[in-house]
Amino acid sequence: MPYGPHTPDDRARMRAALGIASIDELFEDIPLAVRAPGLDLPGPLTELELSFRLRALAGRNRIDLASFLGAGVYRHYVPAAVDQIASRGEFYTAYTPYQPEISQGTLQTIYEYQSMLAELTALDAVSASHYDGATATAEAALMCLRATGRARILVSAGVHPEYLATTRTYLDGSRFALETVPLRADGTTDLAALERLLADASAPVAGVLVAQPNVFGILEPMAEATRLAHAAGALLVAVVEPVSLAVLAPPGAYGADIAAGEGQPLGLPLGYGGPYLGILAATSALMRQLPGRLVGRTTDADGRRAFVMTLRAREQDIRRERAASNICTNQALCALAATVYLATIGPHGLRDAAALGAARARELERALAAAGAPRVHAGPYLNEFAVHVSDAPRVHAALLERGILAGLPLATWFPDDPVLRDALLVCATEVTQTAEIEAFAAALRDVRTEVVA
Amino acid sequence: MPYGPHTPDDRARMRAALGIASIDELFEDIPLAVRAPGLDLPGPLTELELSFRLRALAGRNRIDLASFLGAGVYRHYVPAAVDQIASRGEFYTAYTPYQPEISQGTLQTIYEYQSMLAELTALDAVSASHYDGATATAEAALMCLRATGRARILVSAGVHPEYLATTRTYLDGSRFALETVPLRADGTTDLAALERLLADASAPVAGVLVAQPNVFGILEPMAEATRLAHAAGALLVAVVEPVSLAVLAPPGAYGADIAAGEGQPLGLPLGYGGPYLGILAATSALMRQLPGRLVGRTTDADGRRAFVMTLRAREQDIRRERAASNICTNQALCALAATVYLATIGPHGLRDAAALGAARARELERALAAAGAPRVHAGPYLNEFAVHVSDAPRVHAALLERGILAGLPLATWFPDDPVLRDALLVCATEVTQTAEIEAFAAALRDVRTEVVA
Amino acid sequence: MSEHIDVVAPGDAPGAPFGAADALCPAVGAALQPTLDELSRPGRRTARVPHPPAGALDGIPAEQLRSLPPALPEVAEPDAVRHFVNLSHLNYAVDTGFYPLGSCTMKWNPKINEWAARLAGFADLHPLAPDALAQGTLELLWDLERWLCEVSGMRAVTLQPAAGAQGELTGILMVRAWHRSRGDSARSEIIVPDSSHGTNPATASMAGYRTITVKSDARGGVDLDALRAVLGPRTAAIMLTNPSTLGLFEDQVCEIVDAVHAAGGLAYMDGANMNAVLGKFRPGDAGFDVMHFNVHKTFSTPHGGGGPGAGPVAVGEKLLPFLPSPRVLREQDGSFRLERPGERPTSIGRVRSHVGSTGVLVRAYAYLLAHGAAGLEEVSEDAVLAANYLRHRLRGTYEIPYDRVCKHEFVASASNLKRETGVRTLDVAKRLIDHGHHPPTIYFPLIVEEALLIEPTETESLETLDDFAGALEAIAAEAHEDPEALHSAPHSAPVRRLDEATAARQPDLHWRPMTGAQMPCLD
Amino acid sequence: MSEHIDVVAPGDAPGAPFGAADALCPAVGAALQPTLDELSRPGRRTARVPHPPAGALDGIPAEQLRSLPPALPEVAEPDAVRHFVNLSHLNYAVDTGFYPLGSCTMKWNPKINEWAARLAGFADLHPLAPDALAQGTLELLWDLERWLCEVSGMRAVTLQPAAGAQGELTGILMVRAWHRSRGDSARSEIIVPDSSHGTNPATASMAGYRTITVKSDARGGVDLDALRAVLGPRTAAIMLTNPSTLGLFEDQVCEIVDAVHAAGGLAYMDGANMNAVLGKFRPGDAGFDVMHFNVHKTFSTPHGGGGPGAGPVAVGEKLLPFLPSPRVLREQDGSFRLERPGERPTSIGRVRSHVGSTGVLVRAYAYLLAHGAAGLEEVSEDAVLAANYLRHRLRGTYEIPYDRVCKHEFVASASNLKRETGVRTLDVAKRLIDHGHHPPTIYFPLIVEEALLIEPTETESLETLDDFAGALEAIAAEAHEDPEALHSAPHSAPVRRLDEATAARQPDLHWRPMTGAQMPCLD
Ligand SMILES: Cc1ncc(COP(=O)(O)O)c(C=O)c1O
Ligand SMILES: Cc1ncc(COP(=O)(O)O)c(C=O)c1O
Repeated sequence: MPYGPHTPDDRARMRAALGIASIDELFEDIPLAVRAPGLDLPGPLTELELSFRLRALAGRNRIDLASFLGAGVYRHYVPAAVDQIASRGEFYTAYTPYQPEISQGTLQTIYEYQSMLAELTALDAVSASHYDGATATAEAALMCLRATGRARILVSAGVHPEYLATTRTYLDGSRFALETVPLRADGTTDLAALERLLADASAPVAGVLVAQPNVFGILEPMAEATRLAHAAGALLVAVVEPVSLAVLAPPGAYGADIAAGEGQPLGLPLGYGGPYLGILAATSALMRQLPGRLVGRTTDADGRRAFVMTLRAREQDIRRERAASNICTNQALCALAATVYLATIGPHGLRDAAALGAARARELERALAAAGAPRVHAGPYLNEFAVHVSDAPRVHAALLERGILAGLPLATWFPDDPVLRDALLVCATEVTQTAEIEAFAAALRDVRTEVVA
Repeated sequence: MPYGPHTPDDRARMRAALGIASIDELFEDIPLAVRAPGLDLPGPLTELELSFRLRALAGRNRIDLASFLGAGVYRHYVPAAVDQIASRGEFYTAYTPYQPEISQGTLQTIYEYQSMLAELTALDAVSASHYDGATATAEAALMCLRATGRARILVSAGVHPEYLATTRTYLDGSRFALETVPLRADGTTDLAALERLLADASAPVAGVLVAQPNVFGILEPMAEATRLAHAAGALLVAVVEPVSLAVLAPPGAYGADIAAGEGQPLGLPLGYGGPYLGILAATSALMRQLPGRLVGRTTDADGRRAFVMTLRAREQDIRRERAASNICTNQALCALAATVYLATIGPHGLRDAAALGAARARELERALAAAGAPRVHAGPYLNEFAVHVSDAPRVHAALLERGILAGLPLATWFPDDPVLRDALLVCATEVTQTAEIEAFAAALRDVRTEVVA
Repeated sequence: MSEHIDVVAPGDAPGAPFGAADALCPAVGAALQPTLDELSRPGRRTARVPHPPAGALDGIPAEQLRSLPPALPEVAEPDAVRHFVNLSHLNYAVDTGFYPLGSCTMKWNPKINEWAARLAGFADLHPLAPDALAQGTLELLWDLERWLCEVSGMRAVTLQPAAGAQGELTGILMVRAWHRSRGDSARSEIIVPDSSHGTNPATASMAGYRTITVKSDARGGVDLDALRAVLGPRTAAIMLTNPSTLGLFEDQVCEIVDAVHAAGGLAYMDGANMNAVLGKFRPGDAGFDVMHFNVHKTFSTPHGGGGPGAGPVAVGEKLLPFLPSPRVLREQDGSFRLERPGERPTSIGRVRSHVGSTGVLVRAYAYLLAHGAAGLEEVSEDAVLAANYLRHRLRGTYEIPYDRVCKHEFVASASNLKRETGVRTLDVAKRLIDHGHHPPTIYFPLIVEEALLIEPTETESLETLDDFAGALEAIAAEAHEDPEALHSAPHSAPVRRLDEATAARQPDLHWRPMTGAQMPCLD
Repeated sequence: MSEHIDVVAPGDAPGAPFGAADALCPAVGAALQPTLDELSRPGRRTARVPHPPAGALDGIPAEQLRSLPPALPEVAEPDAVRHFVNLSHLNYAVDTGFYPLGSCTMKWNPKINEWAARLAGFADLHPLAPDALAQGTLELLWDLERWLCEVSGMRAVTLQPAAGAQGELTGILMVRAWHRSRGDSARSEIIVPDSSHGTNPATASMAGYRTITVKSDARGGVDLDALRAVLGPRTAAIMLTNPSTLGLFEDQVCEIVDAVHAAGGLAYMDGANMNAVLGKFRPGDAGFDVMHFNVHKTFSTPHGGGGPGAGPVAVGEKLLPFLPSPRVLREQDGSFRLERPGERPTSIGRVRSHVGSTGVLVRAYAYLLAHGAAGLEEVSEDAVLAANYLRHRLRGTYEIPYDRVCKHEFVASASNLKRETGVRTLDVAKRLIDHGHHPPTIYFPLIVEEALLIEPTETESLETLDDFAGALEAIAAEAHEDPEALHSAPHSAPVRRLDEATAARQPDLHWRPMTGAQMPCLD
């Protein structure tokens, strides 16, 4: 066995203590009819061989292109301290801090995570982590349903399609209805449509989900959307991107009841989809509706300050079918990484990162417009936007060959939308370099000539 | 300032406490005539910019070739635990364990390093580390001189040329003589010549330095060389490669008095020259002649086992001009890495690594011979050997372009040697793959045809 | 900026070792730490990112912007890193000692897997990168799916679920989709034995089902009669944790599956405890329709202080069409691609973003390949051997409610101690801390009084197992001699027992009364 | 294989928390550990490397082979890694707290530098790789040489020396080569002030010189008259540590250099303390002929529990021809190459293998570039400000033998305490441990009684400085009230004071009486 310490002698001593002759005696409870005959698997490999195999696979991925791809997952500069701390065995090989006396490291960092996310969102109660932005959004929708006792959720069409799909899946098992609110041509949520949908008194709305920035990078009229939701007795869920909260008004400031979002930009690698970090925050009024773990400050028997998991009666191991959610394992290590990221980049660094990304995005907008790819939407944006390029998927593929990952062809998600299927969603962050922007624009010029020709 | 915590306010408070108006007052002891006007340097860079610059430089190096280059520095499989432990801040940001009560981590690992190197070399006293193989060899020569009171050192021509050069430099400042002992055509040290050189009674020899394996990969008759040295009252220094000691007879077994060597193969990266690890071990008789740090086991006031630096009266901070060496900062972190390497690969793993390298080397020998590059020397070898290729430097350059780093053209070191200037020194280790060997042989065939043509 | 510094309580000396209770704070060892907020001083920072040029935020309406940066702590790198390094010393972890936390499988996390997951080719790949750029990862995921099929004896696997609990939800939503596809809308109940994991009933609720709990029989298995009594046309499925949270293999597994099938329901196996039966038992062979794996348990990916994990779900023929999207597909030419949105309309849709927690799955892939078939079987054999060895050793000292061959874990109980000495399981657990061990899971499963759920795993040496058993024996002896010392344990931890009641009554979840943004914007 | 297990002393229970003295061992915090040897059991291993095929060692005469593998410990990965993680908890380090170890500059080690040094392009490059493959590193080294020239005001730099002490040897061998090149063979003495670092005289000896010690004057500077008295035709050079180990800048530096030059000697500056005067003073401007840097002090590369470091040497015009080989050269086309062996016959040769400790130099490069000129000057200003601030605060409590403006460090003395209370510097140092701080360097420099050499560095917050001063003040008060508590300190460390005398009298340097190879060869 590759990692265990047992020698044949150790095993013999344990068998002798148990008075058994063969290990098989410990598996006699498995009915013979279904006793497995052994498995057909590759391996075992020594570590040397394994390292070759893994390196070869990793090498088959291509990460060397100039990338303008974001769409909910963003490259950022991450201080080296983040991985150095997150790779400390004391953190990453611990589990849920059931024994607070020997888990104050995990507990205090979660408390600090909650505190910093509370600062970012301007909301009081922050869960210790959910799986990712999509599931945090789905849990936010469930919270709205639980908290209001209503059965209808409205989701802006500007919410990330994967979050929308996940929320749909989560609600599918139930008697709940989900409807989408369309966008206007400028890329913002159609508030008039929202108002109409909210007005249907026969099916009162539990919650309205609006993303800021939305999936097209457009900044939404959140304060107005919140006002409309609240006027109809519904809760407002802001689906947020955390780095943007260094410069954008926080959900608490415009009255949102819940904020959900993807925490990956806070120091986590792209990692082809995860592990990521689901951010979920709410006003204190909703604290007891929050699914997942919460850590609180308290004292020990000697009066020393200490931290402990709290309000656990919402959790499945205690409440079983009456729990607020089935979540058990969460994304604590990702929350730790986010905590270290925020602590080491600091408030001014985070602001610089967000604003520099925005500055680069404005460079990108000008360069692409000059190369014949104007913005699709007129609404305000931070660091991501859609541009119009005819035959976008083919152009995108041609740019790949020139070393440019030209964002996301929106045809991926909206193949039938006459505008979006000819659009690329592009983003910039503080790691985007001016030379890359120029190379993108130049390559786009070339390719458009070719594709047209 | 990039890393310091002082705010303008902090500085003002300190200045106020000191009663000074300007920081300049603290530099008035520097005579005005030599007060620097400021420096002309690039920077400062933010970390983001710095990371781009460093990544670009690292990317300009080429590490993607199939490599057969060793010549004293070897690629090995290193368990991931090695860097994970060596990058723990508690180890790498500590310094010399002057306060043993709060340095038992460093002290015990050094003790374990000494113990494991003692096992490998079969010698009793192991220094806590020297700079590298070359300086450890030079210090070994100095030890011989100090211990015997004699003034002449013999070095086999099979000792690594850079170690020889370093030893020469170290001895240069003194009244000591250094002579080399030639090799025979089979690549082993000419024992007859050694005997003749030892016989000169007018200049008695303090120490004889022989490398095992020697720089051409050839295994030397160490027992015989030791007998000859001892017969003449000289000490025998074995210059060793530590991984080979898993399969080769250890210095202590053939009676060597001192072992010196390069510890890089024990889990350290190639790193373009360092930091490396100088191994220096000696019989207990020579313990007090050992330069550098030693850690010993003792007890504390409560009788608990503990570790402490010992025999410090050899060191410069205490003995100044009467110290055994001027060494102060050593390579403790590299020794730690070696300790973790040995602990995680274990005795059988180390043996497997050494023997698998030897097996691959035998494959390589056959493949190159079949491609027209036969061995230069007939002596036995472990995992490195020289092959004859006419016009070796040009062939080497041509192979580079085919993605093969064909070892070291021996013309680098021996431009005037009629045999060696047409030779390549090639090695294999356990990480060498059969496919690489085949590619090398195939490319060599091609290139030889071309170069000849 | 004065508000910011004002929130530091006077007398709190940030930067100094924290804690009025400790006059002196050791230089090495575990010392409590101030919070980052207490360490913060206006203006401290390390220059990470260049300042943006003017006009960076042009075009954004003022009311959308934040006028003040968020009041995050301002700490220079030295103080920030020290803070976390010192906090880490307050943690117990697999990397520091024995962690027999039952139901959680705190086995060794191989170090090469951490290296692998950080390879730039894996870590820096965007999840929406075109398939052509992602062939390495896609091949890895494809292989991993095949291997999990083999291990489970099932037809297909989705790697998307982010954890075991999410795997359960995924599975139960597929069950619902299957019934629905057959026009059967009457099935509103999920049957859950009382020895199942808490996530099982919680999942049933989340998926809109009613939970029907079936009690265990005297041997700790499902009471077959009780099961039969609740089966019927409302039965959507059974969720069977097997081995159960009692550490017992359900030896009536075939009868149970047959009975549920006969009633028109499906059979879900919670396979989080597959680490006990790798190569010994394959749920597919017993007729299960769907199951999940807990990658962070069975295949040893680290638990990260609470996560992340991954919860792949394996299905048989019936549920194949309903698997979440996107699946990993292999093309004729041997290349791989992700299913496109909408490509398979029968799918239940997605249960999270992207293809899954790839970084966790890379580790699982490495673990499986390092072991091979024989190695995996040995994992289970050694885990079961160690658990039975400990059960055997503790038999005379603690009650063993189900004292028969267990799998990877077993339940002991301190009921006897409680009766005889007043010492409870909680006291035993806290005292174990003084002996240098992490306590087992306690008061779980809920169906055993004063439960200690002990899972030694296969990666702990015999010396460690003996030492742990010795500690439990010593504590039992101490319970008779000096129960007070146990009630007040631990004595050697950085903190003593915590006031959990106040924590819950007056929740204090962040370091400042919420005030929005407090810090003027310097730039 | 029984020998192997026999060497474990009976009663020692490896795997169990070590130490008969501790009945109980805390679960978190600093606990003493068994040695690897005690953890070893025959047959434990983790499969790292494939078994070699038969015949691997063919052709090697039997007498050259080892019949038994070396008796290294056999430990599985979990136990090995835990061992080192737990040992690390016994260490104090910059990453855990304040480390004012005078003369050692324990400043912050920026984390990005660790990342940089590990970039595969740097870390996986073979030192004998052809220049064409090494252009990135060569450019880095070239730039670093230029920057160190600018910082020192000298003409050229060699990056080869592995540490400060080796830099000294390099410099003094160049001095010898210079005199020799002029046919001047009478110069056999090196002058070393008594406030110089111990490596200076040790270097002189190593290079075959006689050391002439010159005492300091009352202000802590070189006694100029005493210096003049020893200068003469035997003077090869002076080695001046500046700022000195007293933390004082030698304000007569120009006079000293002139006097030595006038006597035909050369002037060497030990620049290990350049961190105090970056951008303020350049040795070249004052006429020094040669100097070394301590990269691990001035440019903050980590000290690694004793090393590694790097000790680049800068020279003026005179010593240029003698620089060690290989130098980094730039070609006409802008590419870089290493000097070839023998290319520059005037060179003193090499002082170690390869071009230098590149991994350390990468970190120094990153540090310099992160700071720039203004940042470096600020480093020195803040270091000097912090040292003077502490000196000022401690003035009333401890003796300050040279109570004038200091540079990066200063000497305090507990002579007053010793006189008044019997408490010595050693006691003060050990008691600081109980206060959570690493003690300063003690009993060094040798010329001050009961010395405490305190170097706060520029990366410690004002709160930390105040806390440290407060601790020293509290200890002084305690010395008067309860001197016994100080004699027996530390009280909170993992071990108490050690028996160093026995350690030296009966050296026990490894865990087994030497027996050669003990373990039969299994394969
Ligand atoms: C038997 C069982 N089922 C389900 C789960 C839930 O898995 P997760 O924590 O990954 O959500 C667990 C977790 O420990 C478990 O032990
Ligand atoms: C002033 C001075 N000179 C020389 C040295 C020796 O440098 P190294 O330890 O790098 O050999 C030191 C080391 O601390 C020093 O402080």
